[in-house]
Amino acid sequence: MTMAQALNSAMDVMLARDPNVLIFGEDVGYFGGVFRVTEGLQKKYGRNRVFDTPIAEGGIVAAAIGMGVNGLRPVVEIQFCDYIHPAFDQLVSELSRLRYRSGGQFWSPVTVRTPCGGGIHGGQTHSQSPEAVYAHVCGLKTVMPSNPYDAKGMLISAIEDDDPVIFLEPKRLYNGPFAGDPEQQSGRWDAHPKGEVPDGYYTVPLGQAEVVVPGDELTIVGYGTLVHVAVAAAREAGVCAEIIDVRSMMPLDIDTLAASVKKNGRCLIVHEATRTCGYGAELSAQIQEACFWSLKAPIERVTGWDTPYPHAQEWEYFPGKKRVLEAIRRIMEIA
Amino acid sequence: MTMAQALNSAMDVMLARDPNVLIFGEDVGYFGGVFRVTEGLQKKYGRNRVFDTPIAEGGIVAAAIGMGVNGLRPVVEIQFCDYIHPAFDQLVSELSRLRYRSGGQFWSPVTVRTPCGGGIHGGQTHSQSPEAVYAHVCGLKTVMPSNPYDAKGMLISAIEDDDPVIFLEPKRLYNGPFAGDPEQQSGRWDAHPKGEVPDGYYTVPLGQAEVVVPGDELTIVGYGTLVHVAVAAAREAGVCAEIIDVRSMMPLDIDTLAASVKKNGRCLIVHEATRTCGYGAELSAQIQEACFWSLKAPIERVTGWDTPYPHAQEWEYFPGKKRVLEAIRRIMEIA
Amino acid sequence: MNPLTGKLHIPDAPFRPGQHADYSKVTLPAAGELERPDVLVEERLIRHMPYSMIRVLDTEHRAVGPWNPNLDVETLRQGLRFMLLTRAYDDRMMRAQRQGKLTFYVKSTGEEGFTVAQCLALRPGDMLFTTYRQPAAAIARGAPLVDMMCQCLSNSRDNLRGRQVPTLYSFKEVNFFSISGNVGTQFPQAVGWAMASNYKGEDHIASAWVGEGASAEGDFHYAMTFASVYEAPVILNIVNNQWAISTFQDFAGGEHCPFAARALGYGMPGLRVDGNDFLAVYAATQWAAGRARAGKGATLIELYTYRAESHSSSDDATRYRPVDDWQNWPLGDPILRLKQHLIDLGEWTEERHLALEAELKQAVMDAWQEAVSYGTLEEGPRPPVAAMFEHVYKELPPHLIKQRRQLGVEP
Amino acid sequence: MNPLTGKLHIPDAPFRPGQHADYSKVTLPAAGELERPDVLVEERLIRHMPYSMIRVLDTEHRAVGPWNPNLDVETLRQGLRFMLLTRAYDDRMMRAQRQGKLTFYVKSTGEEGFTVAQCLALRPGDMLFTTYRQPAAAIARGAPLVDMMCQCLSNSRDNLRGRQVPTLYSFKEVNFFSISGNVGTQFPQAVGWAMASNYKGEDHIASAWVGEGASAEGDFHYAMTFASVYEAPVILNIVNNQWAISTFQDFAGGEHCPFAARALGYGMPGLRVDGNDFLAVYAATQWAAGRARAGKGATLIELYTYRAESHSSSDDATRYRPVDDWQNWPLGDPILRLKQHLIDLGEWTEERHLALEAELKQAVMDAWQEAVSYGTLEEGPRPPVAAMFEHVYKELPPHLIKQRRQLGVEP
Ligand SMILES: Cc1ncc(C[n+]2csc(CCOP(=O)(O)OP(=O)(O)O)c2C)c(N)n1
Ligand SMILES: Cc1ncc(C[n+]2csc(CCOP(=O)(O)OP(=O)(O)O)c2C)c(N)n1
Ligand SMILES: [Mg+2]
Ligand SMILES: [Mg+2]
Repeated sequence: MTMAQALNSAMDVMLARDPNVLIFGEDVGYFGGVFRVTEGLQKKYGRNRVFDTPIAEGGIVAAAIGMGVNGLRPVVEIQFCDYIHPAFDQLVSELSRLRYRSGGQFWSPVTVRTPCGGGIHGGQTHSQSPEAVYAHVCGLKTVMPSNPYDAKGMLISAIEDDDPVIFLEPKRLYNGPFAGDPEQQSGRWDAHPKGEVPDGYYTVPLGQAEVVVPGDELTIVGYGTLVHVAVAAAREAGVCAEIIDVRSMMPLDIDTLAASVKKNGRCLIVHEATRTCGYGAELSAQIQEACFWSLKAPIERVTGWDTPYPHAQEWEYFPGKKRVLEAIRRIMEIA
Repeated sequence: MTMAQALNSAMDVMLARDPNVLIFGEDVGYFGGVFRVTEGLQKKYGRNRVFDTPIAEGGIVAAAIGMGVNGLRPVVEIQFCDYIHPAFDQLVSELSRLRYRSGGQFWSPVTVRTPCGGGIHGGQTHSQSPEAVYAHVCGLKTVMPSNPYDAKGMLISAIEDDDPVIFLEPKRLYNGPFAGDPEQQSGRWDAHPKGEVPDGYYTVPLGQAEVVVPGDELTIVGYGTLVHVAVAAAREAGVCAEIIDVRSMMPLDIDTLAASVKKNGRCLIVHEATRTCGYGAELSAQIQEACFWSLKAPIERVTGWDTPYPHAQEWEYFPGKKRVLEAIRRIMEIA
Repeated sequence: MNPLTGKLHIPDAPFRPGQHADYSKVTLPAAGELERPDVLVEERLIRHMPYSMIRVLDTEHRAVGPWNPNLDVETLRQGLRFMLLTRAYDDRMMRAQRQGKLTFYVKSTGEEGFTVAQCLALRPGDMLFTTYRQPAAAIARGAPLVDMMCQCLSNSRDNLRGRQVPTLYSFKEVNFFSISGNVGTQFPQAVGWAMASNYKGEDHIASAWVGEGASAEGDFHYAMTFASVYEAPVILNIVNNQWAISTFQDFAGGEHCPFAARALGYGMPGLRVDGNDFLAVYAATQWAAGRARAGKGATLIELYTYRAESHSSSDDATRYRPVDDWQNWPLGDPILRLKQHLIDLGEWTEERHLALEAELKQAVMDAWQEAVSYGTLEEGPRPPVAAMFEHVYKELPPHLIKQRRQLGVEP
Repeated sequence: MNPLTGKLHIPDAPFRPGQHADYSKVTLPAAGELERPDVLVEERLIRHMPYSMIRVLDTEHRAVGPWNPNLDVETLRQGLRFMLLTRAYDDRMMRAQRQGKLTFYVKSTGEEGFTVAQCLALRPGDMLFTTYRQPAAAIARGAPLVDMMCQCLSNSRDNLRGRQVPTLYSFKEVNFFSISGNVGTQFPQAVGWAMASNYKGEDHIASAWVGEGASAEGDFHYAMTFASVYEAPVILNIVNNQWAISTFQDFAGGEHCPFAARALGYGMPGLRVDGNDFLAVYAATQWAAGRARAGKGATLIELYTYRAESHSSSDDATRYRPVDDWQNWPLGDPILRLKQHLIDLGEWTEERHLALEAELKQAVMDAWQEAVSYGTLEEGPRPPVAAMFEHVYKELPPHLIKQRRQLGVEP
């Protein structure tokens, strides 16, 4: 399955299992979403359960909050995460805090799915990665899968979770793995081990990082599209790097990260988002706190630049194989 | 002058100097603002220049953007920074990017003033500190003064700046310095050297940190209310700490910070905001990157917890003297 | 450029401190004048209604016209009782705030009437999304006074574990939704709640309130749009009490038309009601609820009233408006009006009124004694410190366990 | 709980692929029917207008009724020319997209008319806040075609330095405001711009457009509220082209009333106009502009039209609507209607029309040749990489200088 199909399958499974699950968002109903992730679901489950909405992200989230309070389990799509901002207040002041502020009386198990990341020539409003902002907001869980298997298992976990989840989907991976080289065609998920996805119900727990490639010279920590870039860059560098897919930004599985960095003494963090106050800053701070005495070289970050995501200079903006490779070499050179 | 008066004076000076300066926001006109920061300005400059608005933070910022494009220099107040979220999209998708996306054709020199921080028993919606979120957004400048002198000079700089500025005002400092001990009365600004504020025009540049107390055993990096807490805690610890007021989160004056940490080899970061992905993470990451070879101990962060700001447990939430003191001792104990 | 030549239109309040509270611009139809359309009426036939006003109690305190809900005396007395209890509660709590027992308080004086009337016109299964200025809703739904007080005191028995400033109540057991400190946000949430009720095939409806000031937030538009598009069974109420802190309603759009007219742009019935007229509010709410339960969707109700007191304990209204403004409010005090109506019906007397006031004052005092016995914020006992880390998530994640440990508190 | 018993009301499109495009629910008043009130009329006297429609061109292509702007022939021919040029431009650019020269494109087919009419009814000093579907505005304002194309190509001469996806133009020199990728956001910005115009004592007004779909955003409500409260000299236009990507206008509130009726809730005139009738749109815009310049504040105009093509090059409308829907649209094609009107006036011929089409096609082709000579995104030359770091701030801060150095590019 592709990642888009895996996500579709997760919703299909949950719609079938739980009558309280509803799916809605802009163009997700009849049309099946601009990335076709909800394709066929309205036809299968009816307009009562899978439907279109007004273009009002704040209204979508607010309505979902109210539905969740009234016993439903809404799964909403924000068409691009660049358009999640009108819902910011509902997400950070309301959804995230309802359980806390009501002393546990009220809560709303909303899942917010939204495509993130660049690499599709989408320019500054179809390319962003907002994970750091949401990881900063306590009460929300924020996750990002990097492959179809995780995508399905994590989405099912998110829908079943009684806490609200911001579920970020790297859109560049929907239809194939991508190692960050725009000159090369995207790969195919059906040729990738993580493209093998069971049809039925299974879960991948939230809050757990995964060691994607074991290694003992360097630890590379990333998530989403950058996991694939890191794998390709490490291979090309000929460095035996341990590559870890964070998967869940909040809560973060710091133990898996720290164990690796303690072992290897060198750490590179990669992400696509803007550098300053990006999630890499938190990763760097926590790894430094946990592994200070093991570090043989400064922890480095390779990230998007502190500029909006440009249209024409996309591949200079994107932290691709070349920049990751350079950083690996720099870190490994330190004696 | 108190900090509230210093801010008022900054606006007074700028209203007098530049007919394009306008002040508006909820209750800022006739009433002079719920913290009295705009008191008297409508009376002095007329309703055309200082006026009330609908309760619509997104509308306030949007209108300011349009005015700025049309040659004015709007200074808007968001009554509490906890209520800035409805304006999030206008701030991060619009105000911050206008110059960039229009290739420099259009820009809007809006200053957004907003009270931040806790310590006034305001509970979760009158106490937050959102600096990390805005520092993550390229195109915005984000600053926070910690005393009346800086407040006035930096606000004048912000208003004159042709880039948009998020100007965060630690509300606990409006009427007196506060060293983080709720049992003690707030201090008085007129007894504090930084409470001496010239009546007329002067500026304090944005983008520059300040060494508040020089020292050679440890560097403590903070901003806003926590600067005062750090000073008190270091004094009580009897440690010769260099205390640096960051003042400007974006752009950050990393050179001043790095020079100090390279010299001292130990670094403590303090802030009131939620820990994960707080601005302290970026400080930690950058200081580690710049000073790795000088560090004698892990960089520590003392921050608000990863919970909403509670009402009853305010002083357990607030990173007060006791917690800062403990951290200082921990860091100094490392051989 | 000379700013003085500018002609920016900036509304102003009709009166300011030192001036006479002049209500000559407030034009009101007579009680009983406006017709009462059928509950199932098509919206296009009632587009004039937002510009008029539903009034039942006339200047002689008689119930007149087609909107008279013809309530039984028990309901009227019940309403009066809840209104008086609310006023007594407010007075006690504001005094407590002045004595330093509460960090903050918001009074609802002069606005008890519509909340009580609406709660009585709704059913217990209907969910209430109130503002901070509606303790009457908790009271009318039967939330114990002691529990309300404990919330305001952030004490050991606070059902919110000390997490909210006073008056941001939450009482799930009586379908009273948790109040947010951010104004307006709950308006569209109520619509989602109502949609779920529909989805589940239940006939509970939702009722939500927003201040006229907060109606300028985007959330208002979301609520109206979603309620209209999905025909959600919800009553959306704008409490037009003329002020938003120091800001007159003209700054929210009230200068150019009534707030009830907002309904027109969504093809939704818009009712404008004398908010200090218990009977009119009851009737309008009953109409809207009946319509919602009949599957005809949402109604917008503007409750036209006046904020009698300062915005909150942190505010001093005399800085921006005359001291006698409420005294001169042409629509009076909802309590006095209902009381007089009952007296004129021969179903109430000054003596019974005084006795009831004394009884309720005593009840409030007793509740207060009990509440403070569970602690105050200043002196404790407060909720345990460990509670700070709970309910952020359903289960405590590792990083919060660690932070709790760092703070040195055990669960 | 059985979800099948639920009665959630979910609107549906009136027709879907394979079905006949049935417009029987579209009820239209005859051309010339609606009266034209004075520009200074009080809003309360024209509250019926949103429910009707301003139409001038009748079924025989004659200009009839009080809204006939009585334009001189030169203006009509000018309008026709801009419309045709826009259509030729759109066609060329979409072809370029299909050939892989552009990453993305948005056509405005069928919607050229209202934009051109409005631009001609406004003055050059009035600021335009358009959507991505209004290249006609740039064209009518005289932005060079080559510059428009270079923006879409993100090439070395792109005035936006390669920073925006195609069609998000910005032309300050002709008072055409930078278009945002986030829908709706510019609606309230236009109000602020207009307020500043007032403040400065200038008589420039602003005109802003939003799709009917995007009108559900909070920004719409902000714009309406601020425009109403401060009586800003702005024209706020909702382009109701029936679709928002795959979503029918009923999901934005169109099922229950016309979008123009939104104006009523803000005490603002609301006009509903046949958006494919050049004369009607011109007249309505002239009315609103005159009103704004006379200090009477904002007008909301609903431009009733139909999106002829897919949403964008990334979309395929045949997946969610019939192939012949536009062909059957009862209000036709704005170009054909104006053309026929001119022909009937004896001021135009089929031959001249064909000649003009050929001339404009050639002009577009020439411009295209020139534009690609400055590069394409795929093959370059593109804007310099260093440009990525510029204009984030007015001056490059130290961290961006450092990042630029890390990327290995020199300024
Ligand atoms: C989003 C948001 N913005 C601003 C505030 C600050 N604030 C609290 S109450 C209030 C006034 C509200 O007025 P209104 O809606 O008319 O309600 P009323 O107080 O009159 O009952 C304001 C501005 C807030 N709580 N939330
Ligand atoms: C805030 C935001 N949400 C969603 C989108 C994605 N989007 C782009 S265009 C569009 C449809 C807009 O429809 P409408 O407003 O009717 O304009 P039209 O395309 O018909 O001209 C959507 C949903 C966006 N660009 N911005
Ligand atoms: Mg009010
Ligand atoms: Mg549309």
